[in-house]
Order: sequence, then structure tokens, then C-alpha cells
Amino acid sequence: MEVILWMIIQVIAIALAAPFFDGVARVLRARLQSRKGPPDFFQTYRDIIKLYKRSRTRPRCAHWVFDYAPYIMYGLGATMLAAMPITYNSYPSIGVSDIFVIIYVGAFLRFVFGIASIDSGNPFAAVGGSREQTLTIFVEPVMIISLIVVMCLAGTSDLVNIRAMVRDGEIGYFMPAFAVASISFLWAMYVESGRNPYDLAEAEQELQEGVLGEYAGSDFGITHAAFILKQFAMIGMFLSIFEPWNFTNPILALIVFIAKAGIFYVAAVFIDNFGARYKLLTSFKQNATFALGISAVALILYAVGA
Amino acid sequence: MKLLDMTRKYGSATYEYPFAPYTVADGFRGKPEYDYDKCIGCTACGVACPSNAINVELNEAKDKLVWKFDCGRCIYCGRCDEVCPTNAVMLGSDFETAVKFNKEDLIETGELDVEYCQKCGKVFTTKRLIAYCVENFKKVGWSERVIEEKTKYITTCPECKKAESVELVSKHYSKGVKK
Amino acid sequence: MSKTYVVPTEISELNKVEDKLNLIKDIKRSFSVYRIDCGSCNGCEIEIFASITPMWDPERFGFKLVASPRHADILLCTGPVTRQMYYPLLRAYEAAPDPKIVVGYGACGSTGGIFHDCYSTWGGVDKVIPVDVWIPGCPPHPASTIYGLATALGILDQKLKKTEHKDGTDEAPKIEDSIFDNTLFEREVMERARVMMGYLHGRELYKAYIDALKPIEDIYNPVKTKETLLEAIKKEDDPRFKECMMILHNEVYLKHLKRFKNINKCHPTICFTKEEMELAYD
Amino acid sequence: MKKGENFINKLREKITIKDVSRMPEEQITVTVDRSDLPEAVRMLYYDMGGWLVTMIPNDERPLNGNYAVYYVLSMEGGKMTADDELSSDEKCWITVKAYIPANDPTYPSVTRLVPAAVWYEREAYDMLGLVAEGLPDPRRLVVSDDWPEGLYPMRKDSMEYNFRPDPYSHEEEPEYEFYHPEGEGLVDVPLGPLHITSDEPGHFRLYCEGDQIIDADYRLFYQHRGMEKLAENRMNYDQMGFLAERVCGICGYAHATACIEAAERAIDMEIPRRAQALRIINQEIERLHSHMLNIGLACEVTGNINAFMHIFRIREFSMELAQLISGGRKTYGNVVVGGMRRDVNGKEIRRGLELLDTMETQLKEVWEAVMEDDSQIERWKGVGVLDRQVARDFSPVGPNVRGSGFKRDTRYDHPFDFHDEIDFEVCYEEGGDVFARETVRYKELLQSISIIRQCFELMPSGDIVAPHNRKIVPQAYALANNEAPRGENIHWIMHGGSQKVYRWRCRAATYNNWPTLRYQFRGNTIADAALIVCSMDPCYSCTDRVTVVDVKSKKSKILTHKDLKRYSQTLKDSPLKGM
Repeated sequence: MEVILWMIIQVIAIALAAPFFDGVARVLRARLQSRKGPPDFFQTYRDIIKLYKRSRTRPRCAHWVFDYAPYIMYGLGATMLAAMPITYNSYPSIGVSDIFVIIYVGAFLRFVFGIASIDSGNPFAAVGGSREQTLTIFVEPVMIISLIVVMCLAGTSDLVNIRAMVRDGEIGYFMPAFAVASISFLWAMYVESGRNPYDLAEAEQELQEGVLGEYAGSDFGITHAAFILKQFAMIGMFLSIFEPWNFTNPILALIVFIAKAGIFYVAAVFIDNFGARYKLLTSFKQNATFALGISAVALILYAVGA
Repeated sequence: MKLLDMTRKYGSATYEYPFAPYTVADGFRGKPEYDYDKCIGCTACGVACPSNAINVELNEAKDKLVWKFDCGRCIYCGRCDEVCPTNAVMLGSDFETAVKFNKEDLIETGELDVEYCQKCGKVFTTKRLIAYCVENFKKVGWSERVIEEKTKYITTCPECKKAESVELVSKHYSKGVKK
Repeated sequence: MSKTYVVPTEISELNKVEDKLNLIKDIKRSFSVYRIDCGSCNGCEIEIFASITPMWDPERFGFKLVASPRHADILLCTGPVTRQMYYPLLRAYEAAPDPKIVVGYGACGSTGGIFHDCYSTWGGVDKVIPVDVWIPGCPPHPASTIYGLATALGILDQKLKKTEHKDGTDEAPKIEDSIFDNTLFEREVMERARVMMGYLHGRELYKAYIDALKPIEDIYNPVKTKETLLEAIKKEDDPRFKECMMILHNEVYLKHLKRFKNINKCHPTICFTKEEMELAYD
Repeated sequence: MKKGENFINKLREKITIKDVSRMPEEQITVTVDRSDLPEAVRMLYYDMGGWLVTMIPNDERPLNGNYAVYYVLSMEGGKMTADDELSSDEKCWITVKAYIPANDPTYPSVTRLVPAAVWYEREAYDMLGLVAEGLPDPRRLVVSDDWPEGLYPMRKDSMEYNFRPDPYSHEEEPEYEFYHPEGEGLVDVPLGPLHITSDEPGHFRLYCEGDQIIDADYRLFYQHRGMEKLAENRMNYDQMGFLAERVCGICGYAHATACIEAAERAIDMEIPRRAQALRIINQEIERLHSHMLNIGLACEVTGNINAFMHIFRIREFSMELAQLISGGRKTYGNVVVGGMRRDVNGKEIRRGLELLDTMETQLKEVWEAVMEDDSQIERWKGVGVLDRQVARDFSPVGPNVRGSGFKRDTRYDHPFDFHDEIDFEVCYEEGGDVFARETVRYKELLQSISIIRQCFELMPSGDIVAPHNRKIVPQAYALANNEAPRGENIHWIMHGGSQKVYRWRCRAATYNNWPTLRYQFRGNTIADAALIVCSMDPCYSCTDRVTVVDVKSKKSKILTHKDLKRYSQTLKDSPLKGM
């Protein structure tokens, strides 16, 4: 029971803290572009609060899917985050923090996102949504292979156990397969977080009116927040497996986790801010193939027992 | 990462405005400033204005000439400045011209007393314009007699002047031959 | 215009003045702007772009340019509303969440500008949908844009107020005395100055030239006049003004003087020679 | 032999020429019978190396009882190969003119032989009701979809310039008919009219198979404001320049000078050298800020926000320069008939030179940084290729055609103003893709900086306005050219009485560039659509509006009415297939 309580606490804490890092990232990005940017680190809070105050509009042709999708997505994002063994890492596993659970929840989120955008009736949103699905086809294998390597090494799919093993040095970077898998997983995590040059998620520019195009006001705010949660969940997954050193005290662990994840989130600006976006079928495909290659190497390394 | 070097080299380029005042460059074409005391109601600006932002028209009672400027329509070309004989309209450097909720705030008007034609009694120009012309005659160094003659000429409306010269010409010519 | 678009009641009920004032309070430090180009010449578009770049950076007070009217708090409408853009404008207007602030941007957006009575336009955004803020300019300077947005949000105060001038005197504005006791000389100087340097710099040139002549006691003495003028020219640091003042002397002053005195206009003691003129640029 | 005589003699071999006139000297007008029109234009275009620069339909009923069409060709050589270019003393303008009787306003379509004429002929119908018989694409081009049938705005007797027919209710907006290609699984992706990557409204239909664009159709002219009619009615010459500036917010200055110079050339007025140099400075400043804008946007569209921000930061220097020279950020409000309104003084020249230096250094730095970025170059290379033959068929202009290896630049082909004293190079690149076009723009930026610098240094002394001693001659007409940032702008003016214009025809650079866009789209992915449009540097407002050409690129197969009709009945064997 206590575990569930901690789960709720960690989701709330992260949901409250996440916009801060987004704000930091925005200021940093502005500075990198020779301008001042938002006045402080709290701009994203202001944006979200404002969105909640705005009224809703919806396209005439939309159905219930469109209406409920933001809440479902937020719920799924929160579930993913709750499944991360951050605060309850010293408690015995209750089986929720399973890699498969997380992957399925993530896939479901993507699916909801896809159908919601198609339901909005905006052809751009539809194209954006379908790209999102295509993107999954490339990213998912990399992620899954990397995770399979880790699971095989650990002999379990439970994050709490894996985490404990890594922390205790039973498995870790001394194993080449694990080290290589961490690289390919890092790539997958970065892509999943929807940043440039892979930010096909919001399809910001090419498909300008993008997937979120038809959401307004609080719906838009919730969807936005759901994406930030998902990004933190992805970072959380990486940290739990490959960077698990943390306190056992739940509160301290939570603070350290937020700080670490925030650093990851903000540091991504440096990659995000320079260079052009990739195209799905050319540069991105090559990139994904390369990443897939790396994950395959990890798998081979495991197979040969190195 | 050369772009990063550029950022480091040139730093933040942002102006303080609106939290601190901003001064525009010399010779900036800002909002036309109207000096009511200098305006003589010659309508040169109204005729020249390409976008009809300045209109000079009689009011409804036909007893005042109204110079009316709609800042919202102005294209800041400065034609009014160029043609104004008394520098009553000059482009200023004001760029803070936005208004909210009340469009009337964009409008500036100036009313001038009208002068009536000494022949037919119709309205045709402003008192100030006549006074300005007379003042100018004095500065040119003409004799009293010439000034008087010219003053009489300028206080007649164009229609009457036309009629007068037609009369004059037809008096001296008949069938194209000078009498 | 025979106006066929009437704002639907469900929209107008949510867009009363007090709703908008509340909205302004809510969005004071975070506002999203959607641009609608209603057939402008795109000068305004470029200036909007220029005002989101490093120099002006409205993100400092929470500006965000959004890609869909559904995300917008403020609709920035440019252009005189051409017939063809009438329908898309209305679609975007209806799609934006209520309440919303509509800005008529630029001369065309505010009043139709130079196209105010063209057959293919409707003469300004406010002829079609209710507008709350007007940002004049053709195109507005980025500073005007920033000012307009800041005014709309209540960060800065509105400066312009409806001004009515009434009941002035019938006296003529003051005319300065002529140097020659004949204002035709000044008129000619002004005309020549404008032909050389245009209305703006011409006015400066006129002032510089007349100011240089003012201390001269005997204006009818060309040698003295030239000397005094030369002194003034030496103090002037702009070569173009130097050159033009010499031309004014040669072409206007000497010509005018010739009416009173029999002088040789090309004599080097009274006129500026070619060599002297070239010195201006050294 | 007079300039252009050789072309006329060649033309005489096949065609009866009714009249030859020259005004001014290097602009020759040949009058032919309307039935000879297509062949005459074709001979000049393909056989003698002409490029179609504009077509002017004119209502001359008050003058001689007829309508008239003027097809203007710039004779400069086909330029398909290195030596396929005329020498500079042979280059001239030839106008083919034909009268069209008022009671039978039809003429044979030139488009069937010269694809480049398609828009002009569609516009001629919209504005004057002149029917081009055999025109493959007779859809509306310029006037709005809700414009009443049978009302032709440019006819002198049709309506007042401020007449506004009632609109439809906004729920019943009339639909524009788009041409669909046929095929299984094609997705129709509409783009615009309000779309954030394009600053301006235009509606594109992209027909996609998966992510690949198979074909495209577009409806532009969302910005048709009716300037030509406005100028002919409300304005005099002193005001017209300011209207011409507002054809386009970026290349406005080029429009204003071209418009005013057309008026000057028609009465053979020479303007002072200082004014000429000032005009060139303004024009090049415009090129600076426009090209920087475009390179910046080309980075932004591909997501390279940092480069975009830096380029726009540097662009502010050019805006400062514009402010210095003209008092506004848009070099507006400067041109008048006879010269300029505003001079530059020594202080401004000094500051201007400083700004140029800063701009040059920083530009080189930022371009180097962009070139270092492989992911950026990869997005630009091989995208939106403009085929050389397509280019030859449609007479595109500016960096668009120069990016496909054509050495076409009106400053070089038909030098005007102060250009005779200035050294500059025509920048062109092979490849025809986005990368080539952006490279051309970068090189031109450096050229512009050098041109402005030369003008500042060589600045002639003297007046900036010519003496006002010339009378407007009614019915005198002339054409003026100007190389705007987007390519050559052509203005044609026929004088009327009382300081007014009888007919003003403004042809903006982008007008010639739009028709090729469709060919540039094909085979690219939908992600590149915005980039391709951007790299063409379109100026929606310049064109006031546009449509698509149905001419098969290489074999120049024409889509006839019959084909279309059959297609619409059976919906089989699309005539657009394989285009």
C-alpha cells in the first residue's frame, strides 16, 4: 500500500517540478540564440496556468475520442511515471514496475495520440499522427532490443529488481553488452522525448499545424503536460536502469531523481538547438538503422557471453 | 558548433524596450506631428496624401474647414511634410501609436475659420490662408498698391476668378481677333 | 460595404469588454499570438518576424507565436481583408477560443490603408470582425509592434488620444524676415536645396545656409559674403553639406545679387571655383 | 542596322508585320494580326532566344475602338548552353502587339506554343474578359472565387474602382476547382491559406502517395487588391510610386523604381546620376534584407532555429542601413518621377560603410557555420529541383532560374541607371535544388554589399531630382525593368491625360516563378513542401494571385479542353498522369 502512496507522491512531485526544467531549457535556448528569453524559469508554469483558464473549442467533425484523448494521455503518462521505481526503490517489488508494462503503456499512449489526431479531422494532424506511428516502428525495436539485453543479463523484467542488481554491481558497465545497450537506449530515449532533430512528435514545422493543432485551452494544456510527463518517464527509465545510484530515503531519492532528470532535460537543449531536423525516410532512417545496429551489437555481445 | 562561437562572440542582442525607452534613428519617419498654430488650411497635404489619411474638408455646417488626420491609415511617406508650406505637418519620431478599444484615438483634427469670397460670398478658403498670403506679400517688398491689388485677387474664389477672366477675355476679343 | 457577417451570439456573448479585460489579466505574462494575413503586402509579416528575433525578443514578456488559431489568445490580423481572404479570416476568427483579442495590424489592417476603397478589399479588419487593438504603421516598426502588444496587455500606457484643435486665432503664422528684404530669395534657396538634397536634408541645408548668412552685415557685398560663408563651411563637417552650400552660393545668391548689382558671376573672389568645391570631399 | 532589326527581318519571313515602332529606342513594338500572334511569339521565344517577361492586355476602346494585347519578350538568347547568349549590343525588348476588336474579344492562345504565357492569358480573361481560344487551363486566376461572372474589373466602362459586389455568406464560400491527378491511395493534403511556415496566404493541394508528393495544384491571389485599377483612377504620378511600393512588402522598392522608371522612360526623361546611384543603393539594401530573410527562413523551415536567429540578428544591420538611407525600415517613400526624395549626407555614408563591414564579416561567419552543418545541407541538397527545360519553358526569374545554371539577371542583360559604372558578377549555380538557390542568394549578398560600397564611394555630386520641364505625353508607353531580390520586376505604363496613368501593368518576379513550382514539388516528400515553397522565395502578394499550368514538361503536351472534358466524364486516364 505504501508503494502506491509513494507512486502518487512521485507523480505529483514530478508533474509539479517538470515545467520548471522546461522553463530553464527555454531560457537556456534563448541565450544560445543571442536573445534574452523568458524573464525567469517559471514561464512554462504561466503558460500552462493560462491554458487552463482559456475556453475550449473543438472542430465540428470531431468525436468523443478527440474529447477524452487528453485525459487518457495524461493518465497514461502518469502511469508510466508511477511505474518508475524512484521513491519506492527499496521496497519489495509489487510487479507494477515491469519493463513490459511500461512499454505497453507507452505504445498505448502513442496509439491514443494517433487516433485523436486523426479524429480531429485536420489532415495535417492526421499526417502528423501517422508519422508518429511510423516513428514508433523505427524506435521501438531499438528500445526493445536494448531492454531485452538488460533483461537477459538481469534475468528479470522487473525494474525494481534490475535496478537493485545494477546498484549492487551484479550487472553493470563492466559488461560490454550492458554498456552498448545503454548507448542505443539513450538514443531511443532522446528520440522518444520528441526533440529536434527528431521532433517529429509535434511535427512542429514541416506539418506545421501539427498533431496538437486542433486542441485548444485546457485540452491543449493537458496534452502538453502529458507529453512532459512522458518525457520524464523516458528519462526516468534510463536513469532507473543505467544510472540507478540514488538514496533509499524516498524523499531524498525523489529530489535527486528530479535533479538528475532535469539536467538531462535541460542538457538536451544543446543538441536540440543546433542543426536541422531530420527527414523521416532519409536521415532519420539511416540514423535509426545505425542505432538498431548498435542495439544488435549489444545483443550479439550478450549472446557470445562477453 | 560555429554558431555557438558566434553566440559567445556577440552575446545577447536584445534591446531593453519596452522596459526602457527606445530611441529611433535620426531622420526616422514617424507619426506626422501637427502644429495647429501653423496650419493655414491650404489643403496641400490632403491633396498629396497617397492613402487619404489626411482629409481637409468643410464641416457639416460649412463654417469651419476641418483638417483631419487618421493615424491608422497613414503610410508614413512624408508627402505631407514635403508639401506643407509652413511646416505645420512634419514627421516626428513617434512610433508608439497603438491604441486599444477606441479607434477614435487615432484621429486628430484641427478646425480653421473659413473665408468667404468677396464677390459671390461663397466659402472658399480659410482666414489664416489669406492672412498668411498678405503677410508674405509684405515680406517680398512690394509696394502698397501692388499688395492691395493682389489681396483683392486672392480674396476672390476660383470660380469668380474664372468668370472674371472669361469676361475680360471676351471683352477684348471677338471671333478670336483682338479688338 | 454591405456587411453580411454578423458575429454569432455565442461568440459575442463571450467577448464582452469585461471578458476581454479579464482575459488581459490572465494573459499578461503569457500570451499566444496567431497571425492572419488578410491580403497584406507582407511587409507587416516580415516586421512581425523581425520583432520575434534576438533584437526585440518579445518572449521576454511571454509572447509565443502559435501555429493554430485554436491555441491563440491574440489574433494579429494584417492586410486590408481582400475578398478572397474574407472567408479564411472568418474561419480563423471562429476557431479561436473565446474571449479573444483581435489586433488590426499595420495601416491596412487598421483602416485599409492605401487600399481603403479598392474593389477587391473590404477596407480593414474592423469592417469584418470586431477589433480591439490597432497598431498603425506601414509597416509598423518592431518597436511599434512591441509597444502595441505591451499596450494591449497593459504593460505600457496608451499615448495617443483623440485630439481636437479648435478656436485658434485667424492670424497668420509668423514668417521670418528675409536677409535680402525679399522672401523670394529664401524661397529660391529652399527650392534649390530641396532639388539637391530632398525635403528632409534640404531643410537642414537651408537652415545651415541661412544661419551662415545671418551674421553678414552687408549682404550686397559678395566678397565678404563668400568669406563669411567659407568660415561657416569650414566648421561644417559633412562634405555633402559643404558642397551644397557652395552650390547655393553660386547658383542662388549670385543670381539673386545680379538683379541689384553688376557682378561677374564667375569671378573667383565672389564665387566658389571647381577646385574649392572638390576640396569639400577631402 | 538598328538594334533588334535582325529579329524583325527574321519575323517578316513568315509573318506579316503591320507596323513597327520604337519608343524608347531599345523597346520595339511590332504589330501583327491576332491570328499570327502565337506563331510570332513562338518564333521570338524559341527560335531567336527570347524570354516572355510580361503580357499586357489593354482596353483601348476609348482610344481606337479595340482591345489590345502586348506580349513582351526579352531578347537575350536561350542560355541553355554557355554560348547560347546574345551579345550585349543585340539584347533588346520586343513587344508583339495585336488588336482585338471590341465586338469579338477573342484571340488564339499563345500558351499552346509558349507555356510561359498561361497565367497572363488567364489573367487577361479575369480582368478584361479577353478569351484566349485553346487555352488549356481556363480557370479563374486573379479575381476572388466570389467575384460575379461577367464583371471584368479592368474594362474602362465596367465599374467604378471602389465598387464592391456583395460577398457570399461565409458558410457558403465558393469552392475553387482543383485539378486532381488520378491514382490509388492518393492523399489530398491541403496546405493553407493560413499556414505558419508561409507568411502569406496561398492554398496548395498536395497529392501524396505515402509521404511522396505526386502532384500539386494551387490557388493563390488571395491578396488581389486591385491596385492597377486604383492607380488608374484615384492616383496621380506623385502618389503612384507609393502604391507601387505596396505591391510587395519586401521588394517594394524595386516595384516603385520600376513603376516610376517606366513613366520616365515613356517620356524619355533622364534622371540625375546621383539619384541613379541612390536608387541602386536602395535596391541593393532591399536585396540584402530579403536574401537574409530567405536564407534565415530556409534554415528555420528545416528546424535550424539557432541559425535562423543569428541570420535575423545580422539582418537587423541591413534594416538599420535602410533606416539610415530612407528613414524607414523598408526603404519606402523615396522615389518620385524625376529622381529621389531623400539624399544621403557624408555622415550617413560613413555610418553606412561601417554597417556594411559588420554585415559582411558576420554574414561570412554565419554562412560558414551553416555550411559546416551536414544535416542542414542534406536537407537542402537535391530537394525541389527545377529542371532546365522546365525553366526555359516558363521564363522564371531571379535566384530561382540562376540556381538552375542560367545567367539571367536583368541588371546584366538590360542594364539601367548607374549600373554602367559598377562592377558586379551575375551569380549562378548549377543543380537547381534548394541548396543551389540558397548559395546563389548568399553570393548575391556579398555582391550587393560590394555594389552598395561602390555606390557610396563613387557617389556623384549634383542634384537628386531632374528639372520639372517635361510634359506627360498621352498614350506614350514604355516598359521598365528592375532586378528585385526575387528576380526581374517589369512595369509597363501607358500615359493618360492630366498627370494620370492610362494603363499600368505590374508584373512581379514571383508571377513568373509560380508555374514551375508544381514541377519542383513532384517526387519530393511532404516534409519538404514548405521548404520548396520557401526556397522559391515566393511573394504571394507580388503575384496578387496564380494558378497552375497544364503543360507537360518536356514534350510540351497541352491539355486541351477535350481532354479535360473526357477526363471529367470518365475519370479515367487522367491527362495529368505522368506529369
